[in-house]
Amino acid sequence: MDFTFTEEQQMLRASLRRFLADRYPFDQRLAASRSANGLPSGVWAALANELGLLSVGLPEDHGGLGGGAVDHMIIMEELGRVVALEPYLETIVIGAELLSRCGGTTAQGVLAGVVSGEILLASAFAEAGTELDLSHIATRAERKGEGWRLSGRKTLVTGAPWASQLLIAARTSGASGDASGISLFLVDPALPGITLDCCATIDGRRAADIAFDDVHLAAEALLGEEGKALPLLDEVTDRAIAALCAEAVGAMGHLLEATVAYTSDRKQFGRDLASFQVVRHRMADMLIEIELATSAVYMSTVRLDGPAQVRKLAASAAKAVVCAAARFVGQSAVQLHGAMGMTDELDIGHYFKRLMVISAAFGDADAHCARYLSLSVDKG
Amino acid sequence: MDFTFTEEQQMLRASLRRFLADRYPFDQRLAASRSANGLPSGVWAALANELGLLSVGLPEDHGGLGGGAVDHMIIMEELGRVVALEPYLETIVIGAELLSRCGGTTAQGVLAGVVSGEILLASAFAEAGTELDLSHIATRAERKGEGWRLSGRKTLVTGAPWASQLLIAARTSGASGDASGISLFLVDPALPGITLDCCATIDGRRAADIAFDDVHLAAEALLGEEGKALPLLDEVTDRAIAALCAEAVGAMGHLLEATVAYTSDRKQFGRDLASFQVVRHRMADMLIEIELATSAVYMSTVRLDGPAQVRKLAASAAKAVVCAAARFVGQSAVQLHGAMGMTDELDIGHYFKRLMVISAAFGDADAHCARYLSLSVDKG
Amino acid sequence: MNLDFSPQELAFRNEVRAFLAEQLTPEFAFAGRNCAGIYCELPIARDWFRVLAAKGWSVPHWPIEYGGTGWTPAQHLIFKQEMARADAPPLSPNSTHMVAPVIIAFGTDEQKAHYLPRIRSGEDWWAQGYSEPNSGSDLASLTLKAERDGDCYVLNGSKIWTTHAHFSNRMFCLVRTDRSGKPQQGISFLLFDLDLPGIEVSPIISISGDHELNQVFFNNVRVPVAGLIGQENDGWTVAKYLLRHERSSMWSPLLRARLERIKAQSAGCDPALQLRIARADMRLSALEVSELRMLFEEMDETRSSLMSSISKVSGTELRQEITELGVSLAGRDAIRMPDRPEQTGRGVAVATYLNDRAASIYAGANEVQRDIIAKIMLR
Amino acid sequence: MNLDFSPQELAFRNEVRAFLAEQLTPEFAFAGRNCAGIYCELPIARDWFRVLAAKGWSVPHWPIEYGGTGWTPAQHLIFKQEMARADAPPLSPNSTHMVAPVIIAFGTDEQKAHYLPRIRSGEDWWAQGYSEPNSGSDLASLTLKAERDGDCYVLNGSKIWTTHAHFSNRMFCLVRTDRSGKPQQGISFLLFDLDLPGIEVSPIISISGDHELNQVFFNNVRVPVAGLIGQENDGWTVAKYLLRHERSSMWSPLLRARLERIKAQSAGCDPALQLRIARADMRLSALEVSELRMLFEEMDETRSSLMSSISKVSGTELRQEITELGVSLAGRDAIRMPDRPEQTGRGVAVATYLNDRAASIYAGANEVQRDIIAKIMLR
Repeated sequence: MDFTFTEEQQMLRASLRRFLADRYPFDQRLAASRSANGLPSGVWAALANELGLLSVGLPEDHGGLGGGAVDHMIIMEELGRVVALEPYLETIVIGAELLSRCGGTTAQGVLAGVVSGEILLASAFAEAGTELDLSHIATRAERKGEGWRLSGRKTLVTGAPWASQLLIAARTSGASGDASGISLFLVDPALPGITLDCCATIDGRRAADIAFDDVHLAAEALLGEEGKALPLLDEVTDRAIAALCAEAVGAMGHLLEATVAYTSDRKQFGRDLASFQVVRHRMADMLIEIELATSAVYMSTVRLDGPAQVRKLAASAAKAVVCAAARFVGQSAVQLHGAMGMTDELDIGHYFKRLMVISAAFGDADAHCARYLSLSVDKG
Repeated sequence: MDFTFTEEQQMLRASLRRFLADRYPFDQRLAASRSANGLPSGVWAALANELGLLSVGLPEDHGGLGGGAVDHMIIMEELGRVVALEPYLETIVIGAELLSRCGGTTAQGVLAGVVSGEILLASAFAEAGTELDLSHIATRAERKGEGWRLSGRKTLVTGAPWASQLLIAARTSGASGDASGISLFLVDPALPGITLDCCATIDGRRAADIAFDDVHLAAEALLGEEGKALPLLDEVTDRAIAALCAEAVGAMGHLLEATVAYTSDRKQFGRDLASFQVVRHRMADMLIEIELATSAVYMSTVRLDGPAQVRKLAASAAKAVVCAAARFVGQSAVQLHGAMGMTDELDIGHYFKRLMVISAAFGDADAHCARYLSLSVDKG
Repeated sequence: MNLDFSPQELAFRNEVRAFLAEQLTPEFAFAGRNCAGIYCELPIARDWFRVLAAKGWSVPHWPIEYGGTGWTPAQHLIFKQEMARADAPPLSPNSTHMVAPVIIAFGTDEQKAHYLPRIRSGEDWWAQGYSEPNSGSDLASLTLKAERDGDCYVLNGSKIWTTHAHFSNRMFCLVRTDRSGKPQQGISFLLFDLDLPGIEVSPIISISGDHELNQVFFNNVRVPVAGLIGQENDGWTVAKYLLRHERSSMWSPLLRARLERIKAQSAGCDPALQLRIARADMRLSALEVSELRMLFEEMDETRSSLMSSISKVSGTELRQEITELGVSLAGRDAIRMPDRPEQTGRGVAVATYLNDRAASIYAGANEVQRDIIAKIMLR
Repeated sequence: MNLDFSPQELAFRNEVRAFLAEQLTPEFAFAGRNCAGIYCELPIARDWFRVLAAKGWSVPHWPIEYGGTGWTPAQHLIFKQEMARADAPPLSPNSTHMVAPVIIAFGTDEQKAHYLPRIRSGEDWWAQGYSEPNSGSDLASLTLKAERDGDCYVLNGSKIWTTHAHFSNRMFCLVRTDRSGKPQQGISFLLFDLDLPGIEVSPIISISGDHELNQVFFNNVRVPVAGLIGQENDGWTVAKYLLRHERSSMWSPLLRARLERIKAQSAGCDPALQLRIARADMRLSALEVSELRMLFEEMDETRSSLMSSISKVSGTELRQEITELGVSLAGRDAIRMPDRPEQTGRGVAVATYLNDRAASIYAGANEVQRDIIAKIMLR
């Protein structure tokens, strides 16, 4: 039983926070999110090279520092505090973790490019309605000579417009619902037969609907063992959930700080807004929700390396608790900022929308409540 | 479209409120609820004879004044304001309505005794878990010569210890779940083979678990047509729900008034409790809930004479809205009274417990939410 | 007590339905259905308003002498319900329900003759100048300065959160003409044209990306004294009258239309979401009756204030709950950036949800409404 | 960061489990499981306490020199979890966790030698004299008068909401020895026996029908000065120390035991209720980690105050939510009048729900806790 962070983890948090405070002012973030590319220039490279951040959480035998889930949690929370646009989740928590677990020459080569900051990744496992049951995905890959032919659609693949490589889950054998038969492929988005329909998302980031029409993949595109990807994808889904929940905690922390500052400054009926008891109690409730959410994130993070059942229960509990907190904290922050909170100019609304996106990702609160319930029944 | 009460209805409310203010002080009510019999002496007779109240809502061709559901609503709301013990619901809204709808000589005779205040009734349709689906009751009656033999159990039949006649639903043909085959019987609780296991309920009223072991009933015990009672029982269930919801509105009205008075008087940190904004807002929310509950009661009351689908939707909506309001108003009243609200001495807790009983009767909020959902789907 | 319409009322409902079937084109209904803001934008809103005006139904609640219809409360109710149900474009109340009743009650004959016909026809489109950067729910603290100079007031300062000012040609405005007394004193109610020199309308983009709101800057703007409503320094009386008049607003018809649309799409969705939808539905049916009671019950001034605040709180919070259901139902698709849904239909659920966060803030924040409810209850 | 127990800790857990398997009789477990109040009643509570005392585990958190065990935080946690899981009778903290730490910190050697062994053995049972009829959450306003007369204080007034005073032989009490200064000044902390002449313990029946609480009346009660803890008029310092000490309380072990019992009974119940149970379960798992963090994270005084209030609010509100689930699960059967459930097992769900309404009222009402949280956050 240990709730302390190592010295390295404390330094990681401190240096990242300092870096972002210096280099990630909100107005530049906003401008970048509206630029054609959608990312602030130079930040990712600096995270990779100045801070060496991208290797921190990865396994040592893959060029990482072996930090693991707790390091991802710290990094995501700090990125959440500045509502960062960068695809750390997509590239590192999901992409690099998948690659390092699958192993193989192809994966090793891509990982080197990821750690150095040259390669951004995006992944698409789920399809509409299959977030928490990937055995039902409809995208298929069939053997064709030495390689594969991939067909299907993935919607709203976040980070895809930035990515030079995609990690795509497809069924290679069996029928919808079978636990085996799901495989993972590394796919160059420039291949013939791939169409990316890019869009902005409400959090100012980028996503794409991707169509694969009989795309020819080389044999090396297969990552890991054929047909055996499902447990890995399930696990990485829970890693993504824990990381997103950590990001949400960072974002909520900022919203509460901003709300405390605003209500302490703003006058209404001749008094500070923060002197009204209902305003005070609402902020107290925001803090309570954030504390519980923080605990839920700790729990889900620590359980990531445990048995699948325990890991899933913890991830679902974290997602449900964090979604409820995000809803209350986000809505309260807007409400307590009054009309100002409704403007695009303030950062409040942008954090609010990022929390909406996090809440909808990898299964919403209702979906995780249902998953938790069915897992509890299995267990009981 | 008309939201006014007739002059008669306004007079009914005024005279009943005056009567109860005079004759139903809380301490006497409390003492009566703890007496052996559990009812204040003389009140029921006075309601029958001084106020002529018991005939007000009943059909004219059965000795009533033809007031109907709106009169029941007014009476129940006023009884709710004083958290009355009297079985108006059991005897009049359910019992007399059933008798007058079934008709027949037996029913007529009992009705006369009811209106004059001499006969109290109790009814048992539902059994555990069948509150909203009476086709699944397990109590059975079989023809035996001219009469019937009744066997089964009914639990927590409210008002049964007071009743000189019971109205009992039993299956006379068909299988569990069949819509037809349910019949209604008038049963003298003193008959051989009937065991009443009496208990107090948390609201200070009386109930009984009743066992029927091969009870011989005369042919005349059958009320209405054999095997056709289900639609009538369904309808009377909704009538009971609307009436109970009206009672809850009366009880909540008293709780809010008492809370406003208490917080205006009680000092904390040198100020009136009612000067604290969170206390004020909580009372404002209590009022909002009561207003919505009142509207829901109006709706369900007016819809009682409409088509079954519309009637059921309105009754379920009322029950769910009123249960939610009762929970919030009851819990808030206790909370705002602080430790005083937790004492048996104050009336607050007794209203709180009556609201719990109302919430659990004829299906709780979750059950009505489920019924509403399934009825909406049928409709859509 | 009776919740049914009379045969006459049902006949009127048929008349309204027939009118809508004929005049509410698919384009109007599309805009109405996909209106993610509070009201539809111009030109579609004005086009629809002119259709109503042609029928004589643009200002049904006005006194008959100025062009009202003389409808019973039930007819007004039916009209609102049918409009919402048919997805008619929601229209701003600024002209017809806010400034017009004030002009009718306080205006001179000249003011009435000048302004009312232009409102009724849809020629004029008014903006409301109430809130200021440092004066939101606490309206009495407003500071926009209006100094008398000959036959003009000279205005300096700014108004904020001015909905659709960029579509409007006129403004009614609370200004400070005297700062010596209590905050409520020294306020005047002024009408003027928005194209006067020195007025600048600056857009405020909301978190949904929409441009509904504006800040309006006044730099030595000369407003003719003829625009004064009532007495100088007596604007608070006028504003309070307007507030009372606003109370006839009903939340439930629009919410019913929205919720029915959600219900129609909810078959087979997550059971927890279905339960949330059912709960909102049941609560809405109670709110509908509450709003009918406000329309039909006799009430004194106190009760009417109380019910108005209760309706604001419960109506807006239910509105927010229902738009949140829309987002849940859209699932991950709700994360797409909405793209002018009134014109494209894209992202209406999320844009509506975002815009509706303001429902508990505007028109007297819900915290202020609860203060009012408690104050009335405790006195 | 690690949520697992070490091998040594697991070995300790086995030791606790073995002890409970042997010593926690079905009678004890029955009483613990069916305890609808905050703590079990005497004699069963004392009997169980003596079993713990015989094992040397009645006051594990005390300094070793006075009979504590010197356990690590993890061991304390394990002990609490296993006790709750095995349905051990919940015990009042008055003696062991409230007055004892105060005596250890502020008492004279004589006071320590006299009182501590009797607490540790279960011979003495203490009542807490804090609240007064006109002084609840606002403790500093207390007025119970204690006038010095020779080697005694003469007490007049009353204390209220005194849990289990009818089972107790001693009382620790905040009294007013001076009324000239600020409310927090002039309060003294006094120990005395409850059988002194002039003390009357009068029952208060709660809404569940239980007798847990009392009002204690003082009529010229002569309390020896030897019972004074710390300095005269300095009782507020002592009371604040006690409050800090109280913070080690954990809500989650008992809630986990209750919720697991509910889950075990919930198969096949209403889907909406199942979802409510799952939500409470998920929230409880977060609270469990929060309470672990309070136990294991280093915190300064401010953070510790903050976490204490957060834990009080979230712990009690979740407690109320869980007992409400018990009522829902019991369905209509919950309307039966409970009948001394600790002895009969009848009506425990409803009695627990009713008693737990007080959880958000006692030990600093949750409104006061939220005031504290906001105050710390805003400074």
